[in-house]
Amino acid sequence: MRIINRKPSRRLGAFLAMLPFAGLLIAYAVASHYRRLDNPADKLLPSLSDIADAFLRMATQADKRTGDILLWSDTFDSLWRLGTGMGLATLLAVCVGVAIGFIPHIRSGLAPFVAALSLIPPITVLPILFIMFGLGELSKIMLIVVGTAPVMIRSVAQAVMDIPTEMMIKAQTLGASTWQMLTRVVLPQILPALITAIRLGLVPAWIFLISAEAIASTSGLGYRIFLVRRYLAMDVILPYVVWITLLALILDKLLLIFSRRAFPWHHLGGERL
Amino acid sequence: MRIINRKPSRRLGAFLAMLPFAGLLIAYAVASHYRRLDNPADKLLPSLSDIADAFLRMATQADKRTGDILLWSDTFDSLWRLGTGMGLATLLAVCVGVAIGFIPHIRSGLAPFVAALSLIPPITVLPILFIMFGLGELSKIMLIVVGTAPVMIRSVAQAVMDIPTEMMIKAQTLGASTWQMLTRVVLPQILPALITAIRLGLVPAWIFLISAEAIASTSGLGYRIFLVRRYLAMDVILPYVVWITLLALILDKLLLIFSRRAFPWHHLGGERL
Amino acid sequence: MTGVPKISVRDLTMRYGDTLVLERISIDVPEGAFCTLVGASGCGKSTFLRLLLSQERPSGGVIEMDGAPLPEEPTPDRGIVFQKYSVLPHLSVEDNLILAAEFERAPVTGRLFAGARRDARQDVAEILERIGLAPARKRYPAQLSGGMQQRLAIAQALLKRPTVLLLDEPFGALDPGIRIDMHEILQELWREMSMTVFMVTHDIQEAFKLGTRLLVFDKVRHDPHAPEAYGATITYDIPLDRNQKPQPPASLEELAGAASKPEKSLGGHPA
Amino acid sequence: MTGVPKISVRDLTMRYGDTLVLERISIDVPEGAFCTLVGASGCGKSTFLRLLLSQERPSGGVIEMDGAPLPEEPTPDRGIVFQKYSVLPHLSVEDNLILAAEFERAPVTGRLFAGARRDARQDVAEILERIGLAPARKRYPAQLSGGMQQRLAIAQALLKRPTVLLLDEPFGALDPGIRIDMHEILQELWREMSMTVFMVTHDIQEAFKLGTRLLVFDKVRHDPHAPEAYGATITYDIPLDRNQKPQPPASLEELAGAASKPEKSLGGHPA
Amino acid sequence: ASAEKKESFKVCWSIYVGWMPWGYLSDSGIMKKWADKYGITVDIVQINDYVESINQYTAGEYDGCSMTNMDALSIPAGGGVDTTALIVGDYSNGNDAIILKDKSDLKDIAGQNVNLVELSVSHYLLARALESVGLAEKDLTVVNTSDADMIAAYKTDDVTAVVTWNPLVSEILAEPNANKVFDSAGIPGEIIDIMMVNTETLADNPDFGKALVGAWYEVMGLMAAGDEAALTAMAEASGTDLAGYKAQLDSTEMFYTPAEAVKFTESAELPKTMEFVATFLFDHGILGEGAPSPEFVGVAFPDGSVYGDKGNVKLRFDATYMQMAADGAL
Ligand SMILES: Nc1ncnc2c1ncn2[C@@H]1O[C@H](COP(=O)(O)OP(=O)(O)OP(=O)(O)O)[C@@H](O)[C@H]1O
Ligand SMILES: Nc1ncnc2c1ncn2[C@@H]1O[C@H](COP(=O)(O)OP(=O)(O)OP(=O)(O)O)[C@@H](O)[C@H]1O
Ligand SMILES: [Mg+2]
Ligand SMILES: [Mg+2]
Repeated sequence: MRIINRKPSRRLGAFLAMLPFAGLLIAYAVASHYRRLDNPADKLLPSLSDIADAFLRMATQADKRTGDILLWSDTFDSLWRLGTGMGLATLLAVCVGVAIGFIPHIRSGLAPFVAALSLIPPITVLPILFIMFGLGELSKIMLIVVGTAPVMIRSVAQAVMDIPTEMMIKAQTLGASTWQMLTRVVLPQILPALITAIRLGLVPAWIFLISAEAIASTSGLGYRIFLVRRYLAMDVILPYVVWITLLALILDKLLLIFSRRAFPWHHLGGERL
Repeated sequence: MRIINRKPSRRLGAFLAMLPFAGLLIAYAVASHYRRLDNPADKLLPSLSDIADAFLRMATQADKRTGDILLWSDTFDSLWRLGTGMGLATLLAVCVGVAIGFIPHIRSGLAPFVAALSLIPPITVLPILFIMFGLGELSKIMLIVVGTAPVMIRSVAQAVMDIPTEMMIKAQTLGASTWQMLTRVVLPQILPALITAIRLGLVPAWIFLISAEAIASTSGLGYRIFLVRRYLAMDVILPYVVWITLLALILDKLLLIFSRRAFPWHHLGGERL
Repeated sequence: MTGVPKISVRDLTMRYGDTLVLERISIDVPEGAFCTLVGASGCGKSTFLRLLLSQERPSGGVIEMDGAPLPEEPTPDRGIVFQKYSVLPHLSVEDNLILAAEFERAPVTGRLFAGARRDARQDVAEILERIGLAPARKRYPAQLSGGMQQRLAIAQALLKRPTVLLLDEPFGALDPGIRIDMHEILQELWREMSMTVFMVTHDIQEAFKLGTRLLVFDKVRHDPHAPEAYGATITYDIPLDRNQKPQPPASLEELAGAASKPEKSLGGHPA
Repeated sequence: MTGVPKISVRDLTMRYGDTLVLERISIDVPEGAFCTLVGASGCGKSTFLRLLLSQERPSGGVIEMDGAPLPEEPTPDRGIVFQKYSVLPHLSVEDNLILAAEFERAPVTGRLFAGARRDARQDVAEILERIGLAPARKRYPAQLSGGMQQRLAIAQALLKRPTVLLLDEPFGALDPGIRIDMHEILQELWREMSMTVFMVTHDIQEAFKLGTRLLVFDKVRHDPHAPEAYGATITYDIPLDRNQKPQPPASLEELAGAASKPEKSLGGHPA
Repeated sequence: ASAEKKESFKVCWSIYVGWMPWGYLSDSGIMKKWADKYGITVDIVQINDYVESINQYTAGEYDGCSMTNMDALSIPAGGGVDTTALIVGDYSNGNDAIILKDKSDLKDIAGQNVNLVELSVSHYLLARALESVGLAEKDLTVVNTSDADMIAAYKTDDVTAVVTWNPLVSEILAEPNANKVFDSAGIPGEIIDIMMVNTETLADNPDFGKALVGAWYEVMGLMAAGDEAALTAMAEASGTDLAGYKAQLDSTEMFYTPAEAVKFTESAELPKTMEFVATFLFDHGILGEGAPSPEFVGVAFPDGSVYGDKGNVKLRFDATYMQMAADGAL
């Protein structure tokens, strides 16, 4: 039987999924081992046990200065910023995106502008953002918003435009007002696309969060990485990176599960990655 | 007639499209005017004519030190890096993405790994990239690859999985070998999705390019922006940002036009943003 | 029934870009008529329905309803069943059916709650039984077979009791038993509400059984080098007298032939 | 024709998760038979075809072809026409038809060039005429009407001259004239190549006209509280003698009824 | 900004050996104590990105900012913001260094790629060092490299020469193949770390200046006395430990007493230093395209003398407030 027609069993699938992770870990351990043969104090690729120690320290011991357990306070601060930023971006995406997708005049007016905005690399206008929004929490949140909202707006607008015309027509023949079409036909149907847009938007959002925290902050996961980077403390950086990735993964899966629960009709079709 | 059933004429559409751009320009001119009332030498929001001067200078006068016309040499270097990086990322996306989408065993093995990879903010692992790829052109290109490839791989894999099973079955009943299915059914059908993935990938690619050029470089658009940021030369930064946005816009449109030409069958459906 | 026809079409022309789809169609349809539309695939029957629904504006000519120009956009007095995408995928079978009531009774929220919702559901229980979807009332459209989806779409379109009903091959995906049931329901409602019906079908037998008038769409002129140059029009307009039906099969086959040949005459030879 | 049946199905059961779709189907089909499959929508006819094609593996029971277990995956000796998605959207009409030849003659590139390509196109010119798509040979499927697409799909499936041909409502979207032409082409090829055909249709008339054997799918047991608990099986297996056709319409209607009632008997009352 | 009397002020600082007291000042409540004394409030804000902190100050978001003499001249003063050096905190005495990989003579730098933060004090240090051995910048290639990535960069084979500052210098020197070939001890007093404040704000609100200076020298007193708690807090805030921080302090010439600072500010060396700096900036086009000469921006000194354009004085060295501290008049 062709390989494309064969499906691995559950167990084999789980085993295969683990392989690349295990491979990466082993490759790291070997590389680290050989670097430390040369220079036992090598900071670039510390041993796995050093990393575990550092992580444990960050995760359990209170910082002398602030009395906080750094990992948790950093995580909390970063997630708060990420959540607020993505919340705002989502709100914008729904309002502006639906308007663009639903109303041809607004589409003509705003679509090119949003397209242009989405192509501006936000880090180039950082100084302007900082001046406009100050250096407090607001500017970090705004960097996330500015970085993710235009693309999310476009996805939502596209989702609205992808609703078959037939359905809009049908709603009109059922006596719906424009407002009712919005609330009963358009919004419910784009919600799954919105969740997808949020999931896709979270990838750059993390990057912007970390960039913002590296520039002006006194807490957060990105700040910590930035702070210890000048000493090349990879034993702190690496577990932080893994931790960030894990958080991102969990957020992503939670959104997916939410979407499955809330919009079962959307997930009746083909397989999703 | 409802606003949603009315379409603006071509002329009105073009006018509406210009409005937000004009608004932005006017808002800038006014803000700049008032700031310069306070401090005529204000660097943050230079006058439009100062910006035009600076741009003209960058675009026409040879630099005293290097003898190059900076705008063009920067543009050339950046586009070269961007092109190479995206080329590599595209190659990876096609090879790995198609393998993941097409072959269930590879999907089981690699999909979770790629999903995890796509969530790592690449700027946090810069030191490791440096060690692996040095500090020259390669590491800049690799930052782009690492930043864009995982998401592109996922899009391509999803595109492969979105091909209706019926078509795979049909190809098999027409006597196609697995290889022929790959070259005649799968690859041609995902090419439009690949172009879309490239277009979407270019947005973060620009960001990574600029970040990479900020790290260790002697030329490039991002280099120039970060260099002159040291003395808040917004009269150079702003036209560079507009120029980058314009380049990004042109690249995007070229890809779209290419896709329309090369894959007319893909563009027969509904309206696209 | 006044002297004014329900639908009056004069010199209707429709083109998409360079493609002329319909040309010079003129027809008067009195209230209560049941027009069945047949014609080769791709000749513009669906386009004609879209025009009657105001989903698109004609390139030329006028359509009048009750003597007044057609409203510029779809209205509840003209119901529609499309070939596909006719039901809302995010609503269960039951919720698809109470939607019209929700639009009417809750102008702001567009949604009924608690008791009002229960009442609305009660109201559609009978319809659900009638179209055989009662056991599937909680399912989403994607969980239904094509046939079941289409039955739901028909029920949904009839809910607002439109005065003009437009049907685009509504029974194409139904199996014969259900199809005959649906014919009955449809005819019952048509008589009850004196609806004016336009139905596109590929089944000539069905066209004869249900219609009071048969409209055959066809191109009258052809240019082999530019198949897009000419559009279709109504080539036959046959009143079907209820009492004389069914028509002799010979002429039936001939009509079917007329309706389907044009595309082949562009260069093919008879099979 | 040896004593071994072309297709032999024994105790076939298929379930998706908790839903039992087909149960205990056993049937022997000799070479050259033309089986028409009818049954209520959603009862599992398409599933049965997918099993015959090895697109899915049965949950229980065996299917044999020529006395040997069915290959584990689709093979060129079994052709298929689906309800939709049957043609490749990125190839023009012509290229869709030469694809099989390209697969055969160019194992590595899967693509013919220059002269070889011209020859292959020449080879399909006649088929293009026959299905009335000659003027549309350069168009992409999305530029064709549903009917034209389906004609293309049928032509494509017949190209490899399969010994078993599976058709899932292939004529559902065709207008009557073309449908009759396609019937002729199909029957011609069927006789010529002694293909064994399984065709799902909703048109009982068509089932009687084309088939040598009519298979009616239906559920024999029902649990009103758990409609998923029982699956369909073949309730009637009627040999259709060529010379006695057509069958008297009375029994025809009855069969149609049998095929379509189950879903309503879950709680509905007759309309 | 047309200044006026106001009661709340914001100053910003970024992480650097000589500026860590600002963080401690705010965390320990010393700043609040002094601000209360003058009936004002002073917010001390840490900004991780040094250039961003200066940009923010220049844009008018902050009333004061810690920066070097060179950046003060190029960014705020060059950008038309009249700026006063309120507290001259220290000068780099080895904190900035040129490091070669596997080579030990400064002359070997010719022809190499040199990684440094372009247009920063590192660049200036390099220019001054090259002068001392008769080389010029065109004899080598400068590669702009972000300070955050300097250590990782040094570990790659591509990088053979770097110019940077502490704590990066000590990190890099820990590598066996790293040789320091020149450091700021070779140009003492030229790289000065200063708390710069807006001249108009200061003029309208002398209490602001007094509070800052008072608080600063209280902490200086603690540091001079070797207060372990204070030093440890600063060390940790900069991401290292006490020993590491002390090592960095060793190559920094801190002015622990106001008298030292006043003396330095009033010395005759300072105008010469500023001339070097202005020339360097002018040569690199940093003073703006409109600048006809290095003297385009005027710099005023405590004795009233001015370097450069007297009609365009934008940077002022003023020892008044430090003198008050020295006199115990706060
Ligand atoms: N939006 C459009 N833009 C361009 N051409 C169109 C559009 N809609 C329809 N057409 C063309 O108009 C012609 C008529 O299409 P229409 O769907 O009305 O045919 P039909 O008679 O309903 O066919 P079928 O029986 O297959 O449903 C076709 O050639 C089609 O390609
Ligand atoms: N992949 C699947 N997963 C779960 N259930 C499925 C799947 N495919 C089909 N079914 C279910 O199996 C049953 C039979 O479906 P099938 O498509 O075979 O019916 P059918 O007889 O072809 O109907 P129709 O006449 O409408 O085409 C349906 O109830 C359907 O919901
Ligand atoms: Mg149609
Ligand atoms: Mg089916």
